Amino acid sequence: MAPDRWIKNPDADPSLDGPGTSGVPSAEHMVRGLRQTAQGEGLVELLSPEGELSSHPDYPLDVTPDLLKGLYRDMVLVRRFDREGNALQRQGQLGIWVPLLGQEAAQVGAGRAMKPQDMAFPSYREHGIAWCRGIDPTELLGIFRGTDHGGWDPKKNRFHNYTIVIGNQALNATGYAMGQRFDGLVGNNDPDRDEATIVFFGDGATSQGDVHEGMVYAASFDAPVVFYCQNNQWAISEPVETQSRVPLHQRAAGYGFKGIRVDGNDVLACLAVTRWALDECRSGNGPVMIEAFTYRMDAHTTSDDPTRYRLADVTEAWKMFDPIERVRVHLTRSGWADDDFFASVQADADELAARFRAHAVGLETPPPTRIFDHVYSSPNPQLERQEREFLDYLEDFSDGDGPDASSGGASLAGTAAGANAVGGVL
Amino acid sequence: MAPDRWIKNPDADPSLDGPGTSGVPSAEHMVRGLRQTAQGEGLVELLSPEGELSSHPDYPLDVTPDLLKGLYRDMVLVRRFDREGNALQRQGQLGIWVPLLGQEAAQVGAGRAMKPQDMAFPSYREHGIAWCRGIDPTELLGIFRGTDHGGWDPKKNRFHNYTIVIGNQALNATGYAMGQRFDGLVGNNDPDRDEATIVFFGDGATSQGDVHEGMVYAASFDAPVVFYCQNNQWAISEPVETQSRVPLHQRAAGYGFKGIRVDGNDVLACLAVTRWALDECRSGNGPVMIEAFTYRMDAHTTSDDPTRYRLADVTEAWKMFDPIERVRVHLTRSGWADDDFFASVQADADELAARFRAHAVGLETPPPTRIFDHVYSSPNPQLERQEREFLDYLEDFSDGDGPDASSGGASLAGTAAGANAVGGVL
Amino acid sequence: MTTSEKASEQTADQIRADVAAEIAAIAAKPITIAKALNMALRAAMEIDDKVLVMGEDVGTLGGVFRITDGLKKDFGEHRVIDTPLAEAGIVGTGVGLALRGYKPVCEMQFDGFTFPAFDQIISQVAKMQYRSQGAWQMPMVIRIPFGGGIGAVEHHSESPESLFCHIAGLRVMSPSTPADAYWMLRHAIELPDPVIFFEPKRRYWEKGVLDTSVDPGTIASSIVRREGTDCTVVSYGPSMPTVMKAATAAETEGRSLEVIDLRTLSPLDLGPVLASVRKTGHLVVVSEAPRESSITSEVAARITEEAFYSLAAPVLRVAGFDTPYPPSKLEELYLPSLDKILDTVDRSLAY
Amino acid sequence: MTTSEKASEQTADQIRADVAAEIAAIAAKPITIAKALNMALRAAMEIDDKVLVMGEDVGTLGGVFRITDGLKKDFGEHRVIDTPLAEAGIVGTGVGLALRGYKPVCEMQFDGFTFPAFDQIISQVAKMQYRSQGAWQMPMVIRIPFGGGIGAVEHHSESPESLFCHIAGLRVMSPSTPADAYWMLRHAIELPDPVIFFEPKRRYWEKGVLDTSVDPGTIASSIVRREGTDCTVVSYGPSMPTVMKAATAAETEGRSLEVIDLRTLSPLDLGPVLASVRKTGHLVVVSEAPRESSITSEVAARITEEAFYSLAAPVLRVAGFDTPYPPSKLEELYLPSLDKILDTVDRSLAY
Ligand SMILES: Cc1ncc(C[n+]2csc(CCOP(=O)(O)OP(=O)(O)O)c2C)c(N)n1
Ligand SMILES: Cc1ncc(C[n+]2csc(CCOP(=O)(O)OP(=O)(O)O)c2C)c(N)n1
Ligand SMILES: [Mg+2]
Ligand SMILES: [Mg+2]
Repeated sequence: MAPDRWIKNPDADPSLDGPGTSGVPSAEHMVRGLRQTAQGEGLVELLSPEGELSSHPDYPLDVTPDLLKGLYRDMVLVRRFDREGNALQRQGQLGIWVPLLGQEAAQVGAGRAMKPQDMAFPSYREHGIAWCRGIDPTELLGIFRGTDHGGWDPKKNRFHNYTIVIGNQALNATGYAMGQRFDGLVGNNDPDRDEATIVFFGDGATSQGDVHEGMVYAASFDAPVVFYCQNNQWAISEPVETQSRVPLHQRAAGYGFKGIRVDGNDVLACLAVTRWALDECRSGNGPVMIEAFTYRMDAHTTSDDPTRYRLADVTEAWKMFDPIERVRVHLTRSGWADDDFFASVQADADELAARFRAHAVGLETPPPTRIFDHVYSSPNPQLERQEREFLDYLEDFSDGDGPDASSGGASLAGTAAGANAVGGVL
Repeated sequence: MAPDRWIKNPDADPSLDGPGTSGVPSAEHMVRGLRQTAQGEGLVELLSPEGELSSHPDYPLDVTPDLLKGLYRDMVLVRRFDREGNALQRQGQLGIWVPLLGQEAAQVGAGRAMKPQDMAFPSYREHGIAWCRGIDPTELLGIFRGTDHGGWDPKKNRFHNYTIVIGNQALNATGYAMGQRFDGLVGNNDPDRDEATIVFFGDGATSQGDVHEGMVYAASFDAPVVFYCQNNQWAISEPVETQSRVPLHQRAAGYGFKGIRVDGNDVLACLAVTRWALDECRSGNGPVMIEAFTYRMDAHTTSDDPTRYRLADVTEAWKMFDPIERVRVHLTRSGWADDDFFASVQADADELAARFRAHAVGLETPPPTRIFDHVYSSPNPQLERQEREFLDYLEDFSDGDGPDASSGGASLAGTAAGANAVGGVL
Repeated sequence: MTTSEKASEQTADQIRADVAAEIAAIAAKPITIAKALNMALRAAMEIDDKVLVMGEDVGTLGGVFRITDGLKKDFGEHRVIDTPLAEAGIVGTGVGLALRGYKPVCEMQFDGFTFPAFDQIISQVAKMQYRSQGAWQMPMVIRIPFGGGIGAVEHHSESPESLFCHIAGLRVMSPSTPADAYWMLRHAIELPDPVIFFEPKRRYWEKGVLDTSVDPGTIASSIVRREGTDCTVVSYGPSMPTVMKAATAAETEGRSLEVIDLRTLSPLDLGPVLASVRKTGHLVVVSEAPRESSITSEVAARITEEAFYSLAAPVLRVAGFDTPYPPSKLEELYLPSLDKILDTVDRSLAY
Repeated sequence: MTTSEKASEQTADQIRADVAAEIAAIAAKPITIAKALNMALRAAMEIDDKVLVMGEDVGTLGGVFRITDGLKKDFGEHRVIDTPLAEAGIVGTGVGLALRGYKPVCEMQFDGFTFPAFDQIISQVAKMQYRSQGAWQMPMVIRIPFGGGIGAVEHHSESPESLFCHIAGLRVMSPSTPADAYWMLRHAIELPDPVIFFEPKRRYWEKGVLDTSVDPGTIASSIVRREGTDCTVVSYGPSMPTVMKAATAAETEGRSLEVIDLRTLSPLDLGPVLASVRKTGHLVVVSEAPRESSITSEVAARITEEAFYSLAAPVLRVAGFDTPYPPSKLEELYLPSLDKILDTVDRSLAY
């Protein structure tokens, strides 16, 4: 007889397994999924959804008014430009936007835990980490407007390019962290110089071989890397239980390092746990895995339609756990912040949004030569020839109307809507 | 401060980390590696190295004289033809042989735990599983003589082709097991009809993304598959600690299923645990992972030279845990077997070896048309044309000496030795 | 044949008839490629309950392009499987299911996300029949929405078909019309060989009429789409409509182009191309894929070898540049266009 | 330049001088390709302590082909790294190390085991410079022992170079002599671009003399290995010795072959091939790799396009069949051979 603990869904309704399953998951299905991942060892929490502050013996944090006000401001501004990104896409100014709504605490907490010398490897939703690393939000826009595959200097701010192929960055980050160790910048008891790396990925990504191999390598080489999984419960339309029977942070133990589950909507807990984890790494005790338990409040991307696969009432229920609201409540109730503070944050946010919008609208299409730039570090005859021939070809048309660059000709008009609708699927 | 438990090598000699590390691991290095993987939760053991029988509450086994004698015969015969494979390679009759020496119990135990309706996915060292599945050992020879990529009917005996790309078969087996479940042949409380799958891989393979994804999928789809890892401590020259800080069976918990570590040199324990695991799977409680803790007593393959990377005295030490000897001791001491029995097994073994050798020597090179067979299920003009032209070309030479088929011409003679030396690297 | 086998035979016939009726009913009005693919999957699943659909988001969501829309609802979650997010897993478990007697139709969500599965495709999918000397078959389809022109971010607009054409043991196909999408996918699912099925995602919403009088034996062969005398233009998949428009435009300039749709990219069926080139003496090959070591190189090399004396000009190519796919605002410059094609035809005729 | 920088500059110069002396000392006696590669790694590691070697069994064992023999002993386990058994991991962590300023030289144990790393190679290695508009460079070498003829089991004899030639952003190289092995690997390690370095494993034990007067600017360019007038034969890597022997044999039959070694397979340097074909009017391309959508297709297509009027015959190919690599007892039939090459040259000249 098998102990129950590794039986999936002991109380599963067998009818759910049959071919008659309805295409839309039932409310119970959803709730079961949530419960399953939510249960298990408790979340680390420092600021409750009701705004109550507590402390945790393992993850101490000196919570000052300035700290909390700073985090509040970060979250409000990040949310503000995130919402602007959505709006810009709706208005046709961006091809796609990847919203982070609901994940502000998970990102700002982790982002503010980093030291300048630390390195971050984001996936594609980490606008809040970008913000904390000092990337100007406008620098994120090129990718989403289709003028760029990058847009910021990944070295200067130690914030790597967005990685779209799910899981790839887990290995790249591990390699980078191995380099930090090979450079002798780990374990010197010098927290201002010793380094660590943090890599961001989603619940869905945990299934990819690359994330596994990242953990294997990190363990094998004692790499100072924090595997930061934002479990937002969904990989596009798939609930996290498609990826795992058990809470994701439990994976870490299988590799012989520590896994922690934190309330991803609690910015203080995210900050404290991530800071602890980064410090562990920089002092030579890495790697560490963190599962930030949160919820994707918006669509996967602006191309996605979540009404097809999840119930609005579950999303509604998650509003009670809003990451910003609990901070606002605490700031207000404790008297740490007054109306002026909130008003000025709001003003900053609106100003940022306006600047963000203006930049997006003004972003220009790069010249045709950009197609050929930086394929290699130096020119080569084969590509130079293709470029020259292409520019000559464009030149030939420069007197007239220009070439018909449309690969679909006139009839494409009819499908433009369709093409737009998917233009952004990520 | 991090609890020690996830710190690797807390007592590591830091000098081992420096660039001055000698190319050959020290005895302490080896022993530390062994200790590290050997410790942790105890091995399941039913027959001690000294031949003492015991029982285990979770893995009951009715140990009859016939059972033990049968297992003994299996192991002796398997070892005998394995040794013959080595000899044949040394004599130039095979391009390579992959020895299983030391892993007879891990394989015979698992192989004999299978029911006829179960399916096995081997890697490339599972000659003992092949034996238990009723594959004639001679059918294994084509691969190693270079006359075939397969050699047996994988459907008839439910023993899949050898898989050489490390880890691939973990996913293929999981898919097969998903099919067993989709076929409704799992969880009917009918042990004679309900099915399970078992997949074999090594300690090194656990690092591959495919093995991870196999476990993710198996957990997600409740696939009736046993992940059977023969931890023989080595992946060619790399000790298991390169792959993991902690015992490998602990991985399973991270996916939410059971992982068991068994003494891989104890055929009874391997049989009992594997039978239990397969039964769990067939009754719907899969997957299960088993780590059979054993030792690769011979080289990785006949092309390998283990003196370059491991100390003979460690291998010597492992002889005390020989999987066959402890059975012989128990059979003798208990009076379950007499000299006649041992002599007849030896005679069978020698006869098998002779037949094995004769078959190897007699294996002929297939006709040139074989190059073109079964690329697709039906002929296609492109390939037919290549074949026709090639046969015409061969035909042109048929009057004279035949074409100079040597791709290297005369000078290859000088490198033949070199080529042979690597001919078999796996 | 036992009675029960006969009975299920009859049921199968019945199902086939139903499916045929369904098709006939809608054959009159034009449908999109997306709809045609959806119908093909549905029909295949109705006829053969060993056919499975698997991939990321193919179930409840119906796929990010909605190609599998409604299938989970009707066939259940064991036949329309939302898999964990791991492409090697999709293909690798697909292999196992195929060994078990299923016919998995795996979806890769985008061209650029196929590569995690590349090892399974090369090492297992392509070689299983060869390795086992036919003891195993590999009746598997891997659907890949491919190509650019949809204004997407990186990795979502690639044309990796040439990589698969280089791998023996795989069949590689790409339809360019709704009718072909339907019948070629049906055919691909029925084949005992693995098929990499490249779907022209940019054309998912282009419409056409389903032809019901199709010969399954030739549905995946190269086909002359338009007859002409001056120059042959060969293409496939997403570039086909552009090529057809170029041919129309050329006509107004007094040039008669013969257009051929390859449909199957590997193993190639170059018979119609050879016949055409023997007539026109000129050949232009059009594809979005980068040029180097590609399907367009192969067509050029083979046709030159086999029709050397017929060619009045070298085979010219309109292809992607040997660069990564550029940011989408530049993609219309990168892709084969009507003018690029006409320009290249001119260059060929000027020889 | 600070004093400490100057000091380390001087030390670097000193090291460079030492390395040069080392080479000069052994330049007289012939060494094997294997030894040349080992020396190149050693020299690169001595000169630049950012150079790392990583892969399966490359450390204590020195690699299954002993190419990294002795390096771990001399440079330590942080510079010669035995990695866990996972190729995506080798390349993926290599990418991260490259971002960190290291120059990883990754070893894939065999050609057939490269594919688990294919996704990282295509999606990260090849595209990092393009994606970041040069903010990152990708100074990485991936060494792959490739090709058949060693009597090995499946997956150990493949020639997948064409797949990499199709991927923009990668440089693909293959040496055919000990001198090239040495200098091309040195060059590859110094390049800021990623290089897929295909080593002709069947030729590891062939010997030659290290040429010390090498121009780094052209070391990876195509080179005429033998001058001739009747027919040009182009090849690379493991087939080169066969081609050279064919040329010698052809001479006794009164045929003068011009032999060109490509050395870099992507981006192609076809200048010398064009010049040669303009002279001979005949071209045969030789490679073990399967024919379809391959490097040989590309050479044929490009040369035909650029030298159409010079060609007296179509470009012909001696290549692997479009099948998986056969069991090793059949491999000598599969591989390009002296007679296949001569036969094909005859066919070309008969046009
Ligand atoms: C290798 C790969 N496969 C598929 C995709 C398409 N895709 C983009 S995002 C996504 C879901 C990711 O889910 P998760 O990891 O939970 O991250 P989240 O989007 O929720 O932040 C998928 C399937 C991809 N980008 N890369
Ligand atoms: C993907 C892949 N990489 C590398 C190899 C080369 N190789 C063959 S066996 C082996 C070691 C395997 O070790 P382990 O998994 O422990 O199995 P064992 O050989 O010890 O039974 C390696 C690296 C391979 N076959 N496949
Ligand atoms: Mg998610
Ligand atoms: Mg092992």
